[in-house]
Amino acid sequence: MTDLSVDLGFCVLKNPVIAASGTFGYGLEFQPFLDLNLLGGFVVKGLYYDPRPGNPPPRLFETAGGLINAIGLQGIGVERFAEEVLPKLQGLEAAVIINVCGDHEEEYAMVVDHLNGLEGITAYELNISCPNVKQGGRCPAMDPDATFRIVKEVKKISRRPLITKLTPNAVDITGVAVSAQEAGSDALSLVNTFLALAVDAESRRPALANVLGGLSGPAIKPLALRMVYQVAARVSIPVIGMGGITSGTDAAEFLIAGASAVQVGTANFVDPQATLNIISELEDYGRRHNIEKITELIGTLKI
Amino acid sequence: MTDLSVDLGFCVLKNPVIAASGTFGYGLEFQPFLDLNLLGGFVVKGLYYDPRPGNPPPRLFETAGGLINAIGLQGIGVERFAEEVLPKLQGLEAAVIINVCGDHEEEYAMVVDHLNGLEGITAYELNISCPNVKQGGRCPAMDPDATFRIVKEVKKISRRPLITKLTPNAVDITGVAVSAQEAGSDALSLVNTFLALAVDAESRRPALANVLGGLSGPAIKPLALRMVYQVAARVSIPVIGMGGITSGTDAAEFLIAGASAVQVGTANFVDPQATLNIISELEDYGRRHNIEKITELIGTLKI
Amino acid sequence: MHKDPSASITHKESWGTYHMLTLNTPEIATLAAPGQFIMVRTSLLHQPLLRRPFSIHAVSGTELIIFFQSVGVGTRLLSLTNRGQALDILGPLGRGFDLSGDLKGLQAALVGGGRGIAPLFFLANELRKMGADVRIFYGGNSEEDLVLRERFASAGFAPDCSTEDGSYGYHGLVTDLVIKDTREAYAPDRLYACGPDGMLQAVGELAHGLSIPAELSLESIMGCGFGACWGCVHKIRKDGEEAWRKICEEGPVFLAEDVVWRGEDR
Amino acid sequence: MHKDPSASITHKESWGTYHMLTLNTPEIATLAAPGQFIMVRTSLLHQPLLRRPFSIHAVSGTELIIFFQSVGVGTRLLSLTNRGQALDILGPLGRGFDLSGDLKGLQAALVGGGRGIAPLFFLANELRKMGADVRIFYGGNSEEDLVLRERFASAGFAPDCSTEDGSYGYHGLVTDLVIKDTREAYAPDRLYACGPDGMLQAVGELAHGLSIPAELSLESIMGCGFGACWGCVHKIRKDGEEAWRKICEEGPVFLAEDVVWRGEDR
Ligand SMILES: Cc1cc2nc3c(=O)[nH]c(=O)nc-3n(C[C@H](O)[C@H](O)[C@H](O)COP(=O)(O)OP(=O)(O)OC[C@H]3O[C@@H](n4cnc5c(N)ncnc54)[C@H](O)[C@@H]3O)c2cc1C
Ligand SMILES: Cc1cc2nc3c(=O)[nH]c(=O)nc-3n(C[C@H](O)[C@H](O)[C@H](O)COP(=O)(O)OP(=O)(O)OC[C@H]3O[C@@H](n4cnc5c(N)ncnc54)[C@H](O)[C@@H]3O)c2cc1C
Ligand SMILES: Cc1cc2nc3c(=O)[nH]c(=O)nc-3n(C[C@H](O)[C@H](O)[C@H](O)COP(=O)(O)O)c2cc1C
Ligand SMILES: Cc1cc2nc3c(=O)[nH]c(=O)nc-3n(C[C@H](O)[C@H](O)[C@H](O)COP(=O)(O)O)c2cc1C
Ligand code: FES
Ligand code: FES
Repeated sequence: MTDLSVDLGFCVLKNPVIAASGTFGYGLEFQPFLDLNLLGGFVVKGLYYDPRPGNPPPRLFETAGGLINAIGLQGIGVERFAEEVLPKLQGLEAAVIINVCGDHEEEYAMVVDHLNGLEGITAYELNISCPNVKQGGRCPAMDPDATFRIVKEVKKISRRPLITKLTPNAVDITGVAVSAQEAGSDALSLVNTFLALAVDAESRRPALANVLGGLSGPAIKPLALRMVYQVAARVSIPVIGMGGITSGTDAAEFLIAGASAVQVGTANFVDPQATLNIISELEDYGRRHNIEKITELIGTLKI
Repeated sequence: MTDLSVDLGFCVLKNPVIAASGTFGYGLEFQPFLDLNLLGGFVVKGLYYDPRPGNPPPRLFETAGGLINAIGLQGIGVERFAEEVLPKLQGLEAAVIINVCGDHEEEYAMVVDHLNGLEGITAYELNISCPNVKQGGRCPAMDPDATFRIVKEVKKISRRPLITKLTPNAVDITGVAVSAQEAGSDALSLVNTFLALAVDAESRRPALANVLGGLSGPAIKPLALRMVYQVAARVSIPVIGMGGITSGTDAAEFLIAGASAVQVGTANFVDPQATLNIISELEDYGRRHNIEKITELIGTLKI
Repeated sequence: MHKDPSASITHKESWGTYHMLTLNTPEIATLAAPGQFIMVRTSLLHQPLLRRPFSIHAVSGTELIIFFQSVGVGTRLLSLTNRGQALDILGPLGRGFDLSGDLKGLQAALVGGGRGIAPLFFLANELRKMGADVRIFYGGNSEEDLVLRERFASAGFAPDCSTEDGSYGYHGLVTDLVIKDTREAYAPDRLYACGPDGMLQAVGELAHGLSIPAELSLESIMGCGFGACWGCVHKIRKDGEEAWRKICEEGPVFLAEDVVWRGEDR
Repeated sequence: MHKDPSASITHKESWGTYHMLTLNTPEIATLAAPGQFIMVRTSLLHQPLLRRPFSIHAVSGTELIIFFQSVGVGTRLLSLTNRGQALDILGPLGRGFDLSGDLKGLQAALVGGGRGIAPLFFLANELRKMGADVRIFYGGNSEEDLVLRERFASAGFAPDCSTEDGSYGYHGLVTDLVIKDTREAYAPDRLYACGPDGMLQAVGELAHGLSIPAELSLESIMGCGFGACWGCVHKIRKDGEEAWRKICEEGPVFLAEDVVWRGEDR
């Protein structure tokens, strides 16, 4: 039986499978379908300091093997989160990671500051890469300098490990990765969604009210895998890979390409038990290949 | 009956559907399946000055809704092309566009110089964006300055209109687009393939011998459409859009997003008559929407 | 809320583009209430990627019925399934129609447009069980859309029909037929509706005019169906506050007076 | 080279993971030669995206047969098709086995591994028509792979069989069975082979040792099947020059002496 646990340096996960932010609600939505304790971890939906209304609908559009979303980070804000949600997430074996959002540097710091004093959080994931909110999909993670500043700022006050989540829409994702590492990030997660457009030819309107949205799902897997491979080769902190993972084989591919753990996003919508299936398929894979510890796979792509 | 003709400024196409480079051979391969005269045009396979051996196999890998290729621009070189292929492409009603490649600026100029004196060519498409040949997939079109230099250089000697083909892997595709326009390009075509990686988890090897390859097909359509929309909004020269087009509706979406014509790539492999189907579906679309001239669609996305 | 990875198809019936599938799915069927829906995986490949939502048309014992129209790739694949195959489904999902309180003698008008008739069969049966007086208004573009006429009739709910092209029943919109009847002698206590947005909005206005409540079953593209993606929102008034609320979780059935239509909110 | 968008399935037979489809496709069937193949669209959606190549197993009148093993998503979808459905195919494609010249009395040894047996039935029949003496060597992992034994036998080509697990016939590789026979008394004039690369390479070496020609049918992932994508290359010697040549156009059948195997060329 393969040991699936992975040590990210700042925390040990019982397995490398983490549910991705924005696709797993606040975790609670999945309790009818699975025991959260079986996961390596999960990242809650992006959290701003204040409640956010989100974008008008339509917010979703399906493409060949993919999903474009422009939810606009609708959310309850940090205070209601702390009161209504966090108490229900106490005592879990899975890592509980908070996806921290902000419209500006101070807001990131405000969210972290508020959460610092509360129990039951394993790490923060800095979402500097959401393409929906700002005009034209721009975000700090598109630029190495902006990334450095935000990570540095937040790291200063954070009492918890910091994962920086990178956008594939960056000018140069490896450059941004290196910046985040230099600014003190404890790990990186990538990729967020790819800036995309869908057009309804009948009405000649964008398919989403927000015009642009973010593409996720199996369609982006080959692009995400390439970026994880390139980034993992350049940094020394752990990389958490994601983008289109729907099976244990997909997860193994990301580990082989250099990821220390993976996140599962869109697949959670298709099948609320996707994470569990991926964990058990990863076990099968380990058994078939006589792998003692799943960490043996990491970064072993034979070129 | 909708008038499908489009005027690119430097040439009039009988319809906006052009077969894309590298997916239509030298045109001749499709003669068993269709009459080339029915197309708006076609772009021949990328041509270097000298013959090129191409990459070792495996060269192809299929993904969800997509295809990764690393052909490595295998080709017969400009001399054999001029002797063996070009004579067979004379007198066609379709525009014949040559995809010009080079390992360095001089090679692009050498190809154009050699072809300048020959008959039966409508335009050159400068392929400064093929991600396979150079290490790590870098190419001139990733950088506005390199793009400016090459376009300027080639434009100086070219006796024919110049289309610059952009890569989606650019640091900033709109910046590169503007550079190409400033350097005198007569039109832009986008997008080339997206840099991608596929891993075979069983062998822990890359699925392609070249390690990295380029992703094309329906999977990339939402990303290509977004880029066409962004670029068309920034330049005044015509934009030829492509990426995952398989139907007349797809083609209409690109026109609505701002393209003046479209190219069809991977779909030619799936169905050698794809271009013809797209043309007739575009006719149907025009009829259903009472469109007199298909050019009425261009850039009409209602925001 | 359960996942049943193998709800087997025990019966199938088709009328043109409309299809009815009976699924054996004990856990989900037992819990189902009128107005709730299930999410169905239409392919095990990545296209279509997402599940598709379908109202629960009827329930009997361990079986549940869906009734749908083939309008795109997912519903077409579903229309090609056969008896004996199994579907991967989630359900029952959402909050259905309000059946609380004493409904004895309630004059209930159920208004369905096209495929929107689907949940009203289940609802009609439950309302009758609770002592309500049920009338069905059933509209479509033309006669071919009214494929469930006989099914309703033989269950004792002979529907009042309308078609936009006049090929069957009242010539016009189904909402106009309801309005006409209320102008004449019919005095419903409550409206229940499922169908296209325009129809729902008209039903809401009618209810407002009659000063009676209306319950509307809304549609939206759904990413998950169980509250995790925030993709299915509609603007809803609640406690005086308008917000984008999840149709899959707080709906799909809402009180007409709480539903804010596009235009109203801008 | 034709496209037939609606080659209808007139017959289907299955043995475990192996399947045989008879297609009515007049233009393509009439032109087909042994060793050629067709490209089949296995889905009208975008997954699988590309067509899949299959050898022509047999031809009779306007019909053509393919024989395949279900190994992945495309072949699985194909295995689920039924009589009466139509497939979108291209063919006949590629250059088949060399049947030129006088083949009367030729001792022809046909070696097929697993699904690689597919094209050899067509070939065996054509060779016999031209007066050659045909022997079939048919190998698999185990007995379940040798599903065409009886079909060959009843056509008068009782095959010599081998299995790697020893469950049927010679215990070992099919190439070892051929080698054993040639060591004993059998003296073929020419070898024809289709199967996994290792097997083809061994057949080439055997032919070299016997100083006879061998024709090998190669496989590769194919983007188009008709020479347009340059995706299907193998290193081939021609006029003393080694180059990546398109299997779909110059092959899939090559002379063993022209085929450069990995390792040789590095
Ligand atoms: C709660 C709920 C209950 C429903 N119940 C039924 C039912 O009982 N019977 C029935 O026939 N249909 C029902 N629908 C609609 C049904 O889900 C859609 O018709 C179906 O998802 C279309 O899938 P497709 O792949 O065939 O279409 P696609 O190829 O995805 O799209 C075809 C067309 O349908 C529209 N569409 C896609 N998804 C939806 C959706 N979720 N809701 C509305 N329109 C959509 C698209 O915008 C497009 O115009 C319900 C929808 C919801 C939200
Ligand atoms: C000229 C030619 C003739 C062929 N004739 C036959 C035949 O008569 N009967 C038969 O059963 N098979 C034949 N094959 C192989 C057949 O094409 C593949 O098995 C099929 O394409 C696999 O498709 P899939 O979607 O099921 O598999 P995938 O899900 O795409 O892949 C499953 C496995 O098959 C491998 N594979 C995929 N495509 C090919 C390919 N084109 N060639 C070889 N391996 C592949 C993959 O690497 C993977 O290991 C032939 C191949 C070629 C090139
Ligand atoms: C509907 C939706 C909402 C998302 N919301 C967030 C979010 O709040 N914060 C974030 O960092 N990423 C968000 N993402 C991105 C995912 O976490 C993930 O990076 C991306 O979807 C790629 O992974 P996948 O292909 O497995 O879905 C969202 C994705 C989707 C589809
Ligand atoms: C096999 C293959 C070979 C290609 N070769 C070339 C080439 O030689 N020159 C070029 O500019 N683009 C080449 N391309 C890119 C296509 O022209 C096109 O830009 C890309 O495939 C996106 O369009 P699609 O999604 O319709 O295929 C190639 C694409 C494929 C799939
Ligand atoms: S469909 Fe996902 S939240 Fe409603
Ligand atoms: S498969 Fe495309 S060239 Fe051979």
